Amino acid sequence: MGSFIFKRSLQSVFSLLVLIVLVFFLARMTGSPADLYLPQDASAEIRHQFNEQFGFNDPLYVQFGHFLWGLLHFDMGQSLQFSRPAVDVVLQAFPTTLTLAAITMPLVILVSVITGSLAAFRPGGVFDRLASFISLIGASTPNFWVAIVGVLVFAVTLRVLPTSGTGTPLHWILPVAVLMLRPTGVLVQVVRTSMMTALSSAYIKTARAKGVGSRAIVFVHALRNALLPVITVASDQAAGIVNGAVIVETVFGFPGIGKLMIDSVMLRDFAVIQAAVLVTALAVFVINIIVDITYALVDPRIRYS
Amino acid sequence: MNFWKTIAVVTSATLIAPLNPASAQDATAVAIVLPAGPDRLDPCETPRSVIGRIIKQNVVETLVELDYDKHTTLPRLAESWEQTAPTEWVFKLRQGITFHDGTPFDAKAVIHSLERTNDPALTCITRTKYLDGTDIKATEVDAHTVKFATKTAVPILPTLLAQLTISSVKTPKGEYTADPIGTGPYKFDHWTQGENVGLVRNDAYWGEKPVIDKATYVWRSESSVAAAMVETGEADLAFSIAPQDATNPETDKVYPNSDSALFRLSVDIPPLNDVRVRKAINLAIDRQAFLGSIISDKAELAMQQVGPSVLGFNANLKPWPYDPEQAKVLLAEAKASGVDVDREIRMIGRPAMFANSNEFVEAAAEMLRSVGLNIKLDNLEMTQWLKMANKPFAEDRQPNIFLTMHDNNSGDAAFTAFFKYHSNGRQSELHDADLDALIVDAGTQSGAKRAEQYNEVFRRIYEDIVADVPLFHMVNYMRVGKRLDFTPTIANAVELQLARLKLK
Amino acid sequence: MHSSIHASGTAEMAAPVSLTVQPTGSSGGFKEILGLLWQDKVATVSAALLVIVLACVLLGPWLLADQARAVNLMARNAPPFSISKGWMFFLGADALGRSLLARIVVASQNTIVIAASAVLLSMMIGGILGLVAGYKGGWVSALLLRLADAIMSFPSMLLAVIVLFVFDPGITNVILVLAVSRIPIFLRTVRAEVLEIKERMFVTAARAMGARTDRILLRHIAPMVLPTVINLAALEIAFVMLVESGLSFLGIGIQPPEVTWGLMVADGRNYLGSAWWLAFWPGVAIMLVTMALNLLSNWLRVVTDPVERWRLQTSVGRHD
Amino acid sequence: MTDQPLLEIKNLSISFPSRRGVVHAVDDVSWSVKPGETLAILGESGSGKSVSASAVLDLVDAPPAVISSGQILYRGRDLLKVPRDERQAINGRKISMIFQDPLAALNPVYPIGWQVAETLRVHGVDSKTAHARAIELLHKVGIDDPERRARQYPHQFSGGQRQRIMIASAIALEPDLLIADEPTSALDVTVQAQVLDLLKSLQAENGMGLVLITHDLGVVEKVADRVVVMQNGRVVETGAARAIMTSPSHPYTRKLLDAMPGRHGFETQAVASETRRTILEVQDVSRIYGVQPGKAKDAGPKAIRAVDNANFVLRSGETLGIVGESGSGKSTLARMLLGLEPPTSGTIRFDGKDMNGMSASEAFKVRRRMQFVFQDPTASLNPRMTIGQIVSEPWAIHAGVLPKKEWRGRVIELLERVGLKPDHIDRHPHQFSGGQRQRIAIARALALQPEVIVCDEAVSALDVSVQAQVIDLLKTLRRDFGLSYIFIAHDLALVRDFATSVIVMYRGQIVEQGPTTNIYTAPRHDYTKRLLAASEVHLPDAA
Repeated sequence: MGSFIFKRSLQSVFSLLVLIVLVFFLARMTGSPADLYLPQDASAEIRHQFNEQFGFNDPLYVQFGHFLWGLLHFDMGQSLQFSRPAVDVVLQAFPTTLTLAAITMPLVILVSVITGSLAAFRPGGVFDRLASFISLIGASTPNFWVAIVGVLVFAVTLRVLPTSGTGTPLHWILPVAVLMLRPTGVLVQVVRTSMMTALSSAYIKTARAKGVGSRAIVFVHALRNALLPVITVASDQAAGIVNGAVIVETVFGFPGIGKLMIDSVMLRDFAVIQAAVLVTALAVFVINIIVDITYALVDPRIRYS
Repeated sequence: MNFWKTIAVVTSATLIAPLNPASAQDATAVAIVLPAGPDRLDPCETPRSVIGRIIKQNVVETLVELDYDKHTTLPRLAESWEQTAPTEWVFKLRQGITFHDGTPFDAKAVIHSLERTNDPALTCITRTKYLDGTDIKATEVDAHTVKFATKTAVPILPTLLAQLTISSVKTPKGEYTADPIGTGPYKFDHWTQGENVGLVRNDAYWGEKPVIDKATYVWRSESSVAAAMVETGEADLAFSIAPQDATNPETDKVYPNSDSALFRLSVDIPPLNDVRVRKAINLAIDRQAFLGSIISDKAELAMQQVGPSVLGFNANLKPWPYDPEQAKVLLAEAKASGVDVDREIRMIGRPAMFANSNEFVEAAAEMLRSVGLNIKLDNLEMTQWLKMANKPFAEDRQPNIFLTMHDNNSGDAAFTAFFKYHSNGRQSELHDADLDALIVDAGTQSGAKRAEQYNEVFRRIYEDIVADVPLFHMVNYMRVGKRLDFTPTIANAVELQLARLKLK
Repeated sequence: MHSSIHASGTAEMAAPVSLTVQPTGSSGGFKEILGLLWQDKVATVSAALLVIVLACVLLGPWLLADQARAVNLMARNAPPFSISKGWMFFLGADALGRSLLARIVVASQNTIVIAASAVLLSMMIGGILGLVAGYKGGWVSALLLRLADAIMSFPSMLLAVIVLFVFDPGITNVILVLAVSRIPIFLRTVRAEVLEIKERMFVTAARAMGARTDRILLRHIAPMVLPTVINLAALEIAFVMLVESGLSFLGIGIQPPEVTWGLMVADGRNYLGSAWWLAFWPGVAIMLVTMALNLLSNWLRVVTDPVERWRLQTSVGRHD
Repeated sequence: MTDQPLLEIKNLSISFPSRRGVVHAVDDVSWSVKPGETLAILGESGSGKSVSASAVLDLVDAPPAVISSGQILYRGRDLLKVPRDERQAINGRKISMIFQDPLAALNPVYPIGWQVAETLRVHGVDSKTAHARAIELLHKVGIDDPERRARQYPHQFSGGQRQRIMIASAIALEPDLLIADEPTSALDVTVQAQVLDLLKSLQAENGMGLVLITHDLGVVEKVADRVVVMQNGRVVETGAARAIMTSPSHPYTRKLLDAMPGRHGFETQAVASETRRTILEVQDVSRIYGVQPGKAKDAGPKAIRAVDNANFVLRSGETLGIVGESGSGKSTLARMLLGLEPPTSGTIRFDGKDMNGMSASEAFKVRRRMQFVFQDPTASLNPRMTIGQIVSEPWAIHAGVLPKKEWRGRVIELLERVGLKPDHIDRHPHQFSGGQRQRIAIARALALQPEVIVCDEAVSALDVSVQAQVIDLLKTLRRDFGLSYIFIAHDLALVRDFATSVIVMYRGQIVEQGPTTNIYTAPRHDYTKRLLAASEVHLPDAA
């Protein structure tokens, strides 16, 4: 297992390098930040000074060299907007998004496993049809729309939840619910299909011949076998949760990395973009390793060497 | 709201006993919702509204304060001032004031603040926008008297100094601070990145003791959410909400925000080089129809790029009538004399320039099409938009109708006229030698003469040259919670003096 | 009328049964497919809806472009279900008083073209790369997978924002960036399927006959992977429409005067408190298309599989 | 007590409404079993032999299945009228069941000890006791080192061991009745015997009733007291095992007995064939996994020698039987002959030319002369292609053999040649039975008019009566086209009346080879003897 993690890490270093190069050059192609940070009537001299100060007058390859050199020293550069080390800015925002994801994903898995399993138990039944219908709606509704409607309904009209912001656990209900929407919609379908395959396996017959009750058949015998594809899709959804976070954080005023990234692109804060992409990519990499380990835990036939 | 009420009733049946999540606020504490959060809380950046709205005149104060109504300046940290020579001003400072950190407010603090702001290591906006080019230096006359010297005569020096905030000598030079230390009625308490900023009352304040003892600033980019926060009592004041969210006349108050929207025309490029075409465009846009629909009915029709609160505003200009027939006539005339009026003209907007700006440009483009112009609409992202706004202009650009919004909250037309209309102005399409001379001359004048000269500048641009399509002087809606007694003014475009908030 | 058959050895008796029931026994055929479609009411409704949408895509802008553009500030935010302003305003009007119905019809073109081309593009590229990665293995597969990892760990929303800042947010660029960000999904899915299918006996059989790699990939493996890919594509189309909408929400993405359903929802969200219909109808359009595509792709999965189709066909025979 | 049946099925009918009409899987079936008795239910695939037994344990999904009439009496009580939870309490405790494929029937993700103990736990035994008892049971069924192995997972066991584990789980609560559904069909012949012995000894120990569902007359002959023969959902004959095996009364039973392989004497037609041309020559061929081709010497002691130093020749018109159990290396050998994998060392010569040293185009040409038929006809035919496309694929690959416009006609000829109808050409493989599918595969193999056909377990997956038909077809083709076969099987009986010479493989090595008669009448190697003993059937020749 140790050597497997080492191998995976090496592979990921390659992916991260590709990503960094990509982000570095793509970001710089979006244009110079000088005009955004200086008043529109700033003099040419001031603009030159600004570019000189942040190294934007250097040729790209020199900038890239500086960047790589800094990276070797764990220095991702200064944030233009916050005038602080970019890593600090990112690491301050990251926990919020991480918490958001850490609450959302287990709930998504719980809800979709239960719903999907029950739907698979009686395929074509009322519950199955209803679950399919609702999950498809969940997977096809714009989440910002749901977010704003959620605020209008639960905060303004019903006054049961706060509109936005962080603070109490109540503040997390709406954002988490909105963030759950799409992953749950997708995952319910996956669980259902996968469970149907598992439930038609021969070992289910064996369990029934032994006298095992139907609840144990579904949740003990079939579920664990059905989990592999579920884990795969769930990990993809987890990796993609930043996309949803961008919107949820924007609507609910959450100080997370999703909103920070988008704001940084808008403000051409290259150092923060780079640091944020790197941190999220690392998180995705960790998720992938956890997933690989989970595979082995769930299915004893999978062994890594 | 009926639709959501129906849904709400259905959903509420499934919910347990409702609880009231609105944080029980201290009676004298307020929460304020801004449209965007600050990136740094440096005193030298207060002209940027994201920063100024929080700390300007609350935490850090200026020597001079602007009076927008009377187009004049009022003393704040300075008791008085006089111009001792064309390039020299002497300011007497108020005595007995200390900063929040206990250091005294004196000439040294003023000099320190000015030097810090002018430090090229920082790109303080107070320097880059206001002080740049004046080469301003301060010297200590005595502990409470400062002498300012400039390279050339700057008749509006007090107006410029209204932008310079004074902070403690302990504020480090050469680097930005996130811990502003001023003399104001409120002390900076905390800033949680991305989340909120807190201020607390400074009980040692030199002036009148304000009612509010604590203020928390949060930010929400979604107008509907910001409005909802005040409605539910989670916040007391939403700085700026969209017109469609300002549905409650009791709480939603309008104030001019010193922004003026306008279409700049590329006057050198055919067919826009023909004055008849430019006039036709002005005639074809039904400005009045926008008011009360997608633009607030409190916005005012604009005839120039500065608003009435700015010295130099010409009150005598008459708005263009909406007359599409006349526009068609003018276009036909132009066509008859060989102008290629059918050439494609780009109309350029920028998303979210102001509330509903996307809808505005779409509708405006339609109006121009209906008089027969060939309009292609493009909405550009900020950087691309800036590239088109600023010189150097692309060699081969198409004729364009370029939506800009100009924000002059300094109270003086100088910050508009040169930049927008002088041949050397960075965003100027014009190169009219007479106009250039007039603008330069106006800048050296002061008082009534200055206003008169600028009036002439704007008249020429509007009536003679028809350089652009002035649209509206914009307004913002502020939602003020029921607890508060407050009426916003144009000053709130860049600041919100907590001391002026009163409780009902 | 039930034909009573004695214990079929599911396989042993199968042939004679199909002989009596479906004497022609020919596969394919447009009429036959239509017949199968008619059998499944859900699929029929889905297909009908998609045909309507397709008609809107093809004809909408041609028929209704003017109505969709005509600004009428007097009819601003006119509520739905009223025909006092004519049928065009049955779904209400938007903030500029334009008919929502007309706009939804016209916007279908951009919406569907963007979603379909982005998904088609990522499906083709991801599919081919997945075939290669799965069948070849080795360093080619490793390289492709690492590149896919790189793209996957780059939040697609951010990638889109950056790219659309570099290039202008025209339809082509939106399509390209969405396609690129979804390639890894197809690559991985196809690769995983290929890994399994290439071990099947009929592939071994083809190899033993001396078939070249291209023949094995295209004739034997690709058709087996296709149903999974189509199902995935149906879900992806929804995803792409939503991302595109999300981009509009952030103020990037497609810009007016171009219009998509996603943009309409994003713009309409400003009026959720006062005029819910602005964001509601285009949202419904997205939802309906997504559902129809999913249901139809499930049905398609069944009919493209000869085993499953035969089951359906024999039941047609019962009505003869 | 012995006269009182333990379980009695009376006039049971079960049907499945399907889209193509109601299928009567079980039609008015009756049988019974007494304590201590072994009842065999004999039938081929689709005869409904499993369905009635599954109904006893409530394993038939109803709906969709409809149990339209009849009774299932367990100790006089009709199980069909017992509520579901009570039946659950009977399952595993009073009546238990084991299945054909133990790998699929064991849950892959739980340790086997846990699975054996589960039977006990669901019937109220606390988990600690259950675990201890599970280890005893595993020991009892012959699993070595049960404490350690109880923590292992099904994939870590061999086929025979898995079936033992299944049995341990089934007998955990000493049930009255054990239903075994094809318990040995997936196992090697030598292992089959061991598992049957285990079942018999357990039965002797606690006197349980045993219902054995099988298609294998050999199994019936070895263990059954009484036999029920089923065909197409109906019982065609019932009686004492010996009586039915010796004097079957129903024609179907007779047909089954007659179709048993190895009952028609030896293939002698081509024994003396030293003069015939040598087509294929295998010389010192080894296949070692984990070692580069040509570097056999690098193989360490741990390297897996799938095929170890094989030598033999195939002459024209000959049929070479290669017999061995799973893991013997016979399939690897076949793959090397077909060029699907290279030998690690040694040479394979086709018509005198080294296949390994050939250029790609030469190798391509050789493929034309050597075709194949694989074990599982369902898997080896692409389910998405029509029969026409499948049979003509060799011509598509080997361009220039036959012009495209003649394909269809030639396919029809081939189909008729293998006993199929011309209008089958546009169908898909799933519309055919197993035997028909294998005929399609044979037609495809014939398309290029090859000299050699490699049949890898080509009839193992088929019912006995169908096996016989397919072998008859192969014989006819051998005669008509002068084909040579390499016929790989796991059962000696199968090649007895078909092969001209036989190779016996064991753990990668050829342990014995020679003319068929010699192998059967005078086996020299112990393993050959064991194989022969396992497949022995003590019956008078029916023909």
